[in-house]
Amino acid sequence: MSSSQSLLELLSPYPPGWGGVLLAGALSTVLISLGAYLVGIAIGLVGAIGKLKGNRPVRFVLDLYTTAVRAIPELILIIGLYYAGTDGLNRILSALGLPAVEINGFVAAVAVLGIVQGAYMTEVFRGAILAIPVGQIEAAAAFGMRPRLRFRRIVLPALLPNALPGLANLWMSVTKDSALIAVVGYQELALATRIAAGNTKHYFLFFLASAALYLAITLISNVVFAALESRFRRGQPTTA
Amino acid sequence: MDFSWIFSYWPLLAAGAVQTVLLLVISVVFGFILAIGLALAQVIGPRWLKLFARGYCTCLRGTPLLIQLWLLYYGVGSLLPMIPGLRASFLWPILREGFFFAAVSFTLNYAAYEAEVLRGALLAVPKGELEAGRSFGMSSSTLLRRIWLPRAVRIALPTIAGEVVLQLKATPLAFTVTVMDLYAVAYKVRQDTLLVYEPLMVVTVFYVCLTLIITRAFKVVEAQVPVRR
Amino acid sequence: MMRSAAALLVEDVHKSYGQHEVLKGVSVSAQNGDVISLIGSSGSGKSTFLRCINFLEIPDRGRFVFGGEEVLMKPGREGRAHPANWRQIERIRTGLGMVFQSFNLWAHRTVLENVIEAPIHVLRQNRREATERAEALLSKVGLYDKRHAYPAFLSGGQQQRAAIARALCVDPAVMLFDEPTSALDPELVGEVLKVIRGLAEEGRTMLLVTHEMKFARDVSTHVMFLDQGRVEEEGPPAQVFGAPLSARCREFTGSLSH
Amino acid sequence: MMRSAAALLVEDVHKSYGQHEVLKGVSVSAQNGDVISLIGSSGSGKSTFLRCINFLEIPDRGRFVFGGEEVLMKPGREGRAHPANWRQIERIRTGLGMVFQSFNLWAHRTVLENVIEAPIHVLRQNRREATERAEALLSKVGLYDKRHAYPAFLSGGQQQRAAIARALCVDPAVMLFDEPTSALDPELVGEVLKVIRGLAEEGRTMLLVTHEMKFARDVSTHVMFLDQGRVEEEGPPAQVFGAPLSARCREFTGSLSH
Amino acid sequence: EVRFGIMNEAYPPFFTKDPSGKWIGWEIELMDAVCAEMKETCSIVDMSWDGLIPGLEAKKFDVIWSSMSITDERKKTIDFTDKYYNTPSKLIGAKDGKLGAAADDVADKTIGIQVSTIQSEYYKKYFADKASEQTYATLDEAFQDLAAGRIDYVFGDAIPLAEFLKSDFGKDCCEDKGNVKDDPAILGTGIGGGLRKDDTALRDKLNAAIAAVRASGKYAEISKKYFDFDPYGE
Ligand SMILES: Nc1ncnc2c1ncn2[C@@H]1O[C@H](COP(=O)(O)OP(=O)(O)OP(=O)(O)O)[C@@H](O)[C@H]1O
Ligand SMILES: Nc1ncnc2c1ncn2[C@@H]1O[C@H](COP(=O)(O)OP(=O)(O)OP(=O)(O)O)[C@@H](O)[C@H]1O
Ligand SMILES: N[C@@H](Cc1c[nH]c[nH+]1)C(=O)O
Ligand SMILES: [Mg+2]
Ligand SMILES: [Mg+2]
Repeated sequence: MSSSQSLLELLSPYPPGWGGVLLAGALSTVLISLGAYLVGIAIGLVGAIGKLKGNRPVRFVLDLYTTAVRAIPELILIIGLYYAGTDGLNRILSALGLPAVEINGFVAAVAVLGIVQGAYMTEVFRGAILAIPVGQIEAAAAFGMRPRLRFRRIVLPALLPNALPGLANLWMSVTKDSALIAVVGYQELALATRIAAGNTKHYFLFFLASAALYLAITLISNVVFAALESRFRRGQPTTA
Repeated sequence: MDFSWIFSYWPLLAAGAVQTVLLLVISVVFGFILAIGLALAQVIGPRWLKLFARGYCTCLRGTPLLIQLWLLYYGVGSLLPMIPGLRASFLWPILREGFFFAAVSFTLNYAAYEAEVLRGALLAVPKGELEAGRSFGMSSSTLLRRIWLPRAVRIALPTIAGEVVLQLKATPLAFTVTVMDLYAVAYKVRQDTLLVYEPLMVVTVFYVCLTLIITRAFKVVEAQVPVRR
Repeated sequence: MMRSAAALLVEDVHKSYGQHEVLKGVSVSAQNGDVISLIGSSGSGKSTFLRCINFLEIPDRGRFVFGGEEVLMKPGREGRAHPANWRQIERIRTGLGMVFQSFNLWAHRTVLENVIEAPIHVLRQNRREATERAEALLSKVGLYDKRHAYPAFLSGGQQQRAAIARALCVDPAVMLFDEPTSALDPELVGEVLKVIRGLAEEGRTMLLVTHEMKFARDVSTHVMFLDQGRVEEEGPPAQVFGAPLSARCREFTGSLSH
Repeated sequence: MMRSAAALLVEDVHKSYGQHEVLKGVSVSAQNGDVISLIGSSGSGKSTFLRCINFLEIPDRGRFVFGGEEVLMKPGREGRAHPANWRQIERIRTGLGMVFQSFNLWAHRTVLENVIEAPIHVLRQNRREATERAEALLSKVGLYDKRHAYPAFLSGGQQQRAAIARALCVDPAVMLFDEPTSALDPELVGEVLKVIRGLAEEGRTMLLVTHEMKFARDVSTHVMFLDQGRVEEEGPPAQVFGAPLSARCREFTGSLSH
Repeated sequence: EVRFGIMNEAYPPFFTKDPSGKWIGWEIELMDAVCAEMKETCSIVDMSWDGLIPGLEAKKFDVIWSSMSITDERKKTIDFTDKYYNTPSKLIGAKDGKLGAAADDVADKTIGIQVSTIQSEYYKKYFADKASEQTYATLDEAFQDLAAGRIDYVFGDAIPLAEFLKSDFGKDCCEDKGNVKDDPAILGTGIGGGLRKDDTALRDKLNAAIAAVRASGKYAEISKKYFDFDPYGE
């Protein structure tokens, strides 16, 4: 790249500026994160209930899941699922006489990060449910609410204010963890940053630019989480 | 499966494991202390402190740890040699080390995440229990030390356990500032020996054991106060 | 369902927490329109007994019949029984109203929302009708003004009244009241007394834990004195308060006039 | 500190929540050994008044003197006053014991730990001595067996007794009781009555919110009837219960005999 | 169709993505020429450096085309084509006018080296008792520490190092200290395409194509755009 290029030109969204690459990377980051987050919430709710209410084998399996998945670095899980996992899947498929599938980076990313998020969410939800005064759940039971209804009408709204800070944390971390997906060649914001920086050798410019983009994602998420929190904290006296 | 490499690499592996554990312990301990301050600042601090703490948490949770680490190490760190005399001073051997920067930035980052968890937990403590403390004339600091904080930490325990494990898994990033932690050693072994899975398996076993220890420890603490369910 | 059957028949309930046996075989039988008061010293197992009746605590042993329908139990571990079918229990619970000793209002819902929650979501009633009935009940207990307040902002007595309105709004055949007037002033106690009398006249059955002997005497058709997990004395109020057979009961009711 | 000064002098307390004025100028003055009962209908502001006295609620206006020491106030926003010095309040609070209407036991501590918490960490007493006194108090309220239980595993009355023991253990000069017997059976009410009388004889001052008129009559030296945030009637129990001047008070205490 | 596995980080001037997302660089143009020669359609799969060998074995692609040096160690696991370029290894360091890349020149200095490269092996044999080593995950990180003064030298493949010295960032701080003495046993015999061991058909085809591209003058034509010397070596 010619040295006469000003810093602003380097960040321009149109080639030869690298802004477009960063923006596209940011979009992939958001999409991967959103997918993984939703998968994680679903797993987490089921997992938390299972841990609290399930029988012995269910609890054992869930304990195994949360400890193992939380213990193994995401990077190793991603590598494992992407290489060994697709290999195994295709072997099963071919044994069944089915055509091989190509698991692309996006699906692998969402699946792996979602499974990881699910383990953390299980713990966050479990803690949040335990923090609900028992009496409130008993009152629901006393009115003949079925477990499902009880969960939807009483437990869920009551656990959310307890869980939201943890949930927000997980969202923040999944937007960053999505960077790991670069190992299977999926280009999101972190990798886009490295490519731009490595190409131009303007390391700081691009680190800062990408920090700004991540921050923008966060600030927007914060607005959403703050709105959720003020909604779900209604009924609680404000100053503790 | 080929694990013969372990014999020639075990000193490196052991050194790497020590680095990993050190980074974890340093960042969790100091980060937690910092987090208490940040959480309190957000809940009961004066306006300016509240804003500062909010801003701090937003920025540190809002950008990837990797980029914070780089900005600190390659950014701030590269300005340091310009300070006259620093290169000759006794501080230079520390400031030159990636470990120092990794420990600092992990601590700052962990504090931001933990502060957020603690903030929520502080708000979740039933108001009446705090009033009971005040009614006995507890000063704010006694109330905090004896009732509010312990109660909040209890509420937050499962989440804190999760954050600690997350922090464990963040330690491999230190490799990008030349710290040879366990993951870096495994990476090196993979490149040297071209074994794809075996080094990762060894590392995984280590991380799983460490995680088990962490979660067990938290379970023991949690069980101190029985929960009626 | 046989019309002549007892509205509620509970036999030989046992319940332990760990080593501590809280209920050592308590039975009760109630006809429609009965108001049965449970009195007894603190920690004698009154709340536990009420909570066993709607299976918030799982009794270790016991037979439970609601309006002729027996709760199916199956043997569990360590010789303890368990309900065989939670669906059945959930169905039966819809016919039981409960006022908790600690109110247990849902903190995330306003007073009105607390009251209409079960009618709408359990009994699937129309929201408008439920709201109308709820508002009428809230007026009756003097809480109409506070219907949009959240529980955390209410006085103790207001919370208790909200809990009573919530239990009444499901129109239950059997009501379980755990010290429903503990936080109420004498005027309101009088109001609640009227409400309970009215319900009894409609043929509803009530089980009532209370520490106010005067209240128990005025309202009940039958009084049970619980002591250390056993029914020490029972009978019509005149007997239990006037001429108790058991020495312990005499002591307890005697302490009325300190 | 003048020995002759009133143990407690509170004048013209005002308190609003938003638009709703809960206290409209309530005053009380108590000498050492006085037992003052606050009665009144639910929502009339009794708890709020007690909570203003130890500044758990910040009153909008009012003058507070404890044993001759006046609480310094400074004008705040919107014409409201604020305590000028929180240190002073913390110091004064150490001489006030409070039993809450909703108990507010610390869920993360056992009964015994709840009771010794303030003596050790506020009054800096020796742990062993505090424990001994706490255990004696717990025996007195019949909770010695449960001293190692966590609050969530106690019956309502047991929780209330734990809260009473906790308040007594700091040996306060002035005690604020918010319905301390609401969850207790008549026998225990009698016990608490005895305890309160004993404390009064020691020269301690007590403010007591209660709905049990009989209890108020038996225990108090002075009774205040609160209605809608105002003192409607006050005087010796014989007057308030026997020959009240205000019509509203007559109505309220009249409802005793429904 | 032949799928080429390329590292997903910038490695100019050999391969990198331009801002529009297109792959560019010497190695890419060579790949196109080779493909044209083989009359094959070619596609690129990008992957992290440490994912290349697993990716090859998991059949995510068919050949590693990512400036990978042909070494004995790697040959135990995968196969290589004939070399298609060769590059000496060199040291760069802070500007101080003292040139030289022998063991004595680096005495008591710290050398930054990318983890598990051929240079890392070379260091062990020639520099280890005089100098100390600092390990980096990528060359870019080593460059930044060199500029910051935390290390004294970077040791790596000559061409990417020269590329760094040409950049705004490297121009001001650092200079070329010279090539190290060759040791083919360690530094390898050039750079080639990495293949699965059983894939001899593809290897033969690629070898023929590389030879043809070189013979036809296409190789020289491509190289002229990037270098003022012949990257093939002797
Ligand atoms: N935090 C609050 N915010 C708004 N309103 C409140 C709050 N606390 C109490 N109130 C209102 O103030 C009024 C007085 O409450 P208070 O708790 O003092 O009543 P009380 O006399 O103690 O009644 P009870 O006998 O039922 O306990 C009630 O109408 C109540 O709803
Ligand atoms: N979840 C529990 N675990 C262990 N012990 C319990 C539990 N719940 C209640 N108990 C014990 O069982 C006994 C009976 O409790 P219960 O709540 O039934 O008493 P009660 O008769 O309602 O008393 P009160 O009048 O004080 O409300 C008490 O000693 C109590 O400590
Ligand atoms: N050619 C060197 C260095 C390299 C790193 N990345 C690409 N090339 C090797 O294969 O070890
Ligand atoms: Mg009870
Ligand atoms: Mg009150």
